[in-house]
Amino acid sequence: MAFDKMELNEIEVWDGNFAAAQALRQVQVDVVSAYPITPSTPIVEGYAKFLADGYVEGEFMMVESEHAAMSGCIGASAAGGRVATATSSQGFALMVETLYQASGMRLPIILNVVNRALAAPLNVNGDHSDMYLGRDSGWIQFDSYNPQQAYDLNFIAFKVAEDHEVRLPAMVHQDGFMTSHTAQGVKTLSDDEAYGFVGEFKPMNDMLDLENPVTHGVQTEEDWHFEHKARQHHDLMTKVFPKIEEAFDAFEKLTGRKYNIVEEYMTDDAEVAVVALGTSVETAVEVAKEMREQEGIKAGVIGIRVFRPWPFEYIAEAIKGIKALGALDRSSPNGAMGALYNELAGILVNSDEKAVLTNYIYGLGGRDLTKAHLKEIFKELKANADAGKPTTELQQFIGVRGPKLAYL
Amino acid sequence: MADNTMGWDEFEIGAMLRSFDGPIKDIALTPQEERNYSPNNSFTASVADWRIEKPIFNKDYCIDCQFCWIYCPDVSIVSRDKKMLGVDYDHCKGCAICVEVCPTNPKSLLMFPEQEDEEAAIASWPEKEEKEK
Amino acid sequence: MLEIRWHSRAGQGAVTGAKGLADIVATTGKYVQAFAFYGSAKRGAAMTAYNRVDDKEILNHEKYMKPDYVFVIDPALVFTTDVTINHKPTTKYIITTHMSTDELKEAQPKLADKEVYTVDCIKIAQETIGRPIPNTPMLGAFMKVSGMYDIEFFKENMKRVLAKLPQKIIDANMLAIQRAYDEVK
Amino acid sequence: MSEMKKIKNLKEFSTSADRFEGANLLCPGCAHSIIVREVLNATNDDLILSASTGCLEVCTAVYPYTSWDASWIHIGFENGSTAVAGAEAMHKALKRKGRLKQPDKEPKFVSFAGDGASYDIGFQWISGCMERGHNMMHVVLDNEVYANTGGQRSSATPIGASATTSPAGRVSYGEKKNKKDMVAIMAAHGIPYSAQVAPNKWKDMVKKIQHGLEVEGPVFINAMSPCTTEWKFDPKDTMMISDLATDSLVFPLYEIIDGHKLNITYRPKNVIPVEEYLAAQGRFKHLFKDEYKHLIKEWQERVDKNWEMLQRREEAGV
Repeated sequence: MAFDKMELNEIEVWDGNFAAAQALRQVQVDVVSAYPITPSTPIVEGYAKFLADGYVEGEFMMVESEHAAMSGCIGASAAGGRVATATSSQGFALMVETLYQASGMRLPIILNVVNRALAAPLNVNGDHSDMYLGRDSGWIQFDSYNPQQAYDLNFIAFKVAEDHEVRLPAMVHQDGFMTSHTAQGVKTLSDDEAYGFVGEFKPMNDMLDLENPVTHGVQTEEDWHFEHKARQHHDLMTKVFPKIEEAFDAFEKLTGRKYNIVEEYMTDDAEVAVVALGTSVETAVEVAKEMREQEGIKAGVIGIRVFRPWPFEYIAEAIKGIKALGALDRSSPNGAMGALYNELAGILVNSDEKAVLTNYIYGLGGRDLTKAHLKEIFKELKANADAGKPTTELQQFIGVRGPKLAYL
Repeated sequence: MADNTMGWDEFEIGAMLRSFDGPIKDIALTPQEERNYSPNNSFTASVADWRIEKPIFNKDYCIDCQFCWIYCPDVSIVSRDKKMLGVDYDHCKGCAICVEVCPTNPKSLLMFPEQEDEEAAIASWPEKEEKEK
Repeated sequence: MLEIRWHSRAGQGAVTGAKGLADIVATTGKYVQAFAFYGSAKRGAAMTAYNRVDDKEILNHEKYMKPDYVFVIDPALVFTTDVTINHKPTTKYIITTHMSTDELKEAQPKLADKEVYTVDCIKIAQETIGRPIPNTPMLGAFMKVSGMYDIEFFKENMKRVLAKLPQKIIDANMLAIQRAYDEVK
Repeated sequence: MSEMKKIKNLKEFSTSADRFEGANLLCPGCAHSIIVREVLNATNDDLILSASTGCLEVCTAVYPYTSWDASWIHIGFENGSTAVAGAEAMHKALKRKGRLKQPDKEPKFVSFAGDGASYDIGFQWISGCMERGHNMMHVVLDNEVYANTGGQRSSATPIGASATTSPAGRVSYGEKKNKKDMVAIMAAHGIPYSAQVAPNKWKDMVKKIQHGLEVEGPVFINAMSPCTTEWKFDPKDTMMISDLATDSLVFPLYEIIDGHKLNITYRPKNVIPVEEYLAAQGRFKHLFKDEYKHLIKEWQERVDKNWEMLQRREEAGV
């Protein structure tokens, strides 16, 4: 192959975007079809630069919109090769139509989503509005909390998505700016290790197999549509988690880094816990330790590593014995409870666990989630646990200026 | 093949369809009768019931000009080795374009009621028309 | 945990400086973080960048910090923004200015009771690198004030961080770092 | 580069083995499938195809049947061009990496889309494909209306046509704007080849498709596709209407090389009055009322002017 390998230090100081770009290089993505949008742009710029410098061999399609970006990815993926792109926010929203088409056609495209708020009003900073918009799109959604994970989860995502038993597209999420533009130490894989872990792309129903013509993207009437959608749902519900577990195990063997579908921090004896996504998980872990040391509150944290498929049983296991749970949603719920609250409520309602569940809306448009905020939350959860019922409104906005916002 | 009594677990993922059963080389040089069509290829289906009238071919007048072949929307004119052989009644929808574009006098293709007997039709074929000046 | 806040204008290289510092610190086995406050603002707008350094893994992602050091790499920012915000009694300031420390404290009374060091990173950068990019000289001054690393060790590592640049530029940066190290007061 | 298929005459052309199949669900007499057959049969090369949402797409890939004997993809209404562009990019990548399954074959990449999917909703996507220089051909099946959804006007609908969203009525003569010049817009991208074709002129079509498939880079083809359902004529008359369109010069046939050099490729021996073309279709029926007859005259003037413009451009040779 006509490209050079890159010598990496054991630890590189990379931001989340560059870490993801390096992963795309190391797995030798064949086609990237992309459109720039803050804060995800550096990922595809990175691939383009690696291409320009001869560190990867492939095609970079710089198209005229995110809709076209995913359309190009779909065509390229159906043609039969490794495909990836990146986007955020409005770009993600513009892509939504094609997201459903990619998953419905069972094309293993990897989309790096650098989470960002949705306008209006316009905001380039990180919250989970775009991530939540992808919930029903039929994609696997991995969530990273720091640049190391943004790097690692790309390898996991390719391995799982491209598995012929799975054949579903996957998103790797990282928090806009808080991860994407924050440089931290990243333990690297060598180019050979990384490529070896994911393996060579194995085509399936590839359009470029000229001796076996295939038709992709058919029309189904009422007599077929339900069955096809049911099949896709079934595979998401039953086939994805075992493959992710397998990939996590293989990755741990290779790197020593252990990932879990649901990450639990100090939950074994926890009385109270928050459930969160993204960088907030780690900040919460630091605060939970401090709550234990300074306040004697048995605090724990549950981090959702795989947001779709929703890890119902894993969470049911994780919350055992916890008396008060706080669902931390970083997206404007716009007239409902937050998504994490609702999904957790769905787990609790038929379980023997009787945790008090409350909802915190925080961090919209990149608003800082401070340790002070989290301390308050843990204290409120402790009060709920002691009372055995909510002592606050069920939904509270934290970190917003003006009169307190709380509902129900 | 997939039929609509099948359950969700009985067909290929992604609603993907194959044109042929097994590999085929040089498709563009392989006539239809030599192809191993998949049951999901519409070649294996029929739209005969769409017709009210059908074109009947009378080879006595045919000059093998191939206008009917090129202008047939439904790949229903069977031509092999530059010779017009007849109409594929599984795929003909009865649009009558072939009849319209037939340049012979009398025409080599004419529309008849669907139930018309081919031999009888040919027996009753019209005479050459004198061109009006 | 060591925490640093950079005050800069977009385009002056604070983010690159913060990342460069993180890169060097990481080679010594410490855990690092380098990030910035971004908006849609373009070149010239005031912005802040941040470093965290610790012996253990850094989990905290809050942007709020009480910095141990404040770097100001644009001379006007001490007057147009509050560089002392969220300070603690031990916070040290390294400020780019053509003024002496005393002159600066007089001009900006907020700094009067603070531990302030001054150095003209802009002038140094212009005279060595040929462009007003004051980020690397600031790090030279920081090495002097903090005593974090031996200056020769720091420069050797900085050469690696800058390796993609032309040799001439790398040499000029080394000169700038050394001058700021020598000139900071 | 594979050898170009030799097609001297129709007899020779008729030895082609079709890669488009019957028992699709297109209307009897639909010109779409005639055009598709002429395009596909113009080459023996392998083909990678796409269709944007529209009549062709919903009628040729209705589960569990496909009418396509070459690999084919449909994504949405607007992005069939980009789907094929993505496949073409993948082909380039895999070729360079030595991972093609049939490395000796050079497939051609062709996207089909209606005028709605090309002139309107897919405009930006096609522009992107043309601008980026993909080695592909985009073929518009231009029936001047959203036929798939029941006859709404598109920006290809000509002035005076009655469409369901610009209907002729007691006080309206139907569509108020004339169709936009898509071939000129696409040629303005500086692409190596763009052309207007019609199914009745099969030889002109085959020549242009062959040339288009041979040149390196993006190619745009606007194919007139008379719609028996929405133009309102008898299915048997599809080719007659096509003849009226090309011979009245309503649909002049020409090509534009490298974005500027225009060649007229068909000059009718006897130019037919536009009125005959209009009179043959139900969508223009109301124009023959007294109050709208001036529009027929305007139609003729516009067609004449356009023909003159094309001739002048051709003469200029620049």
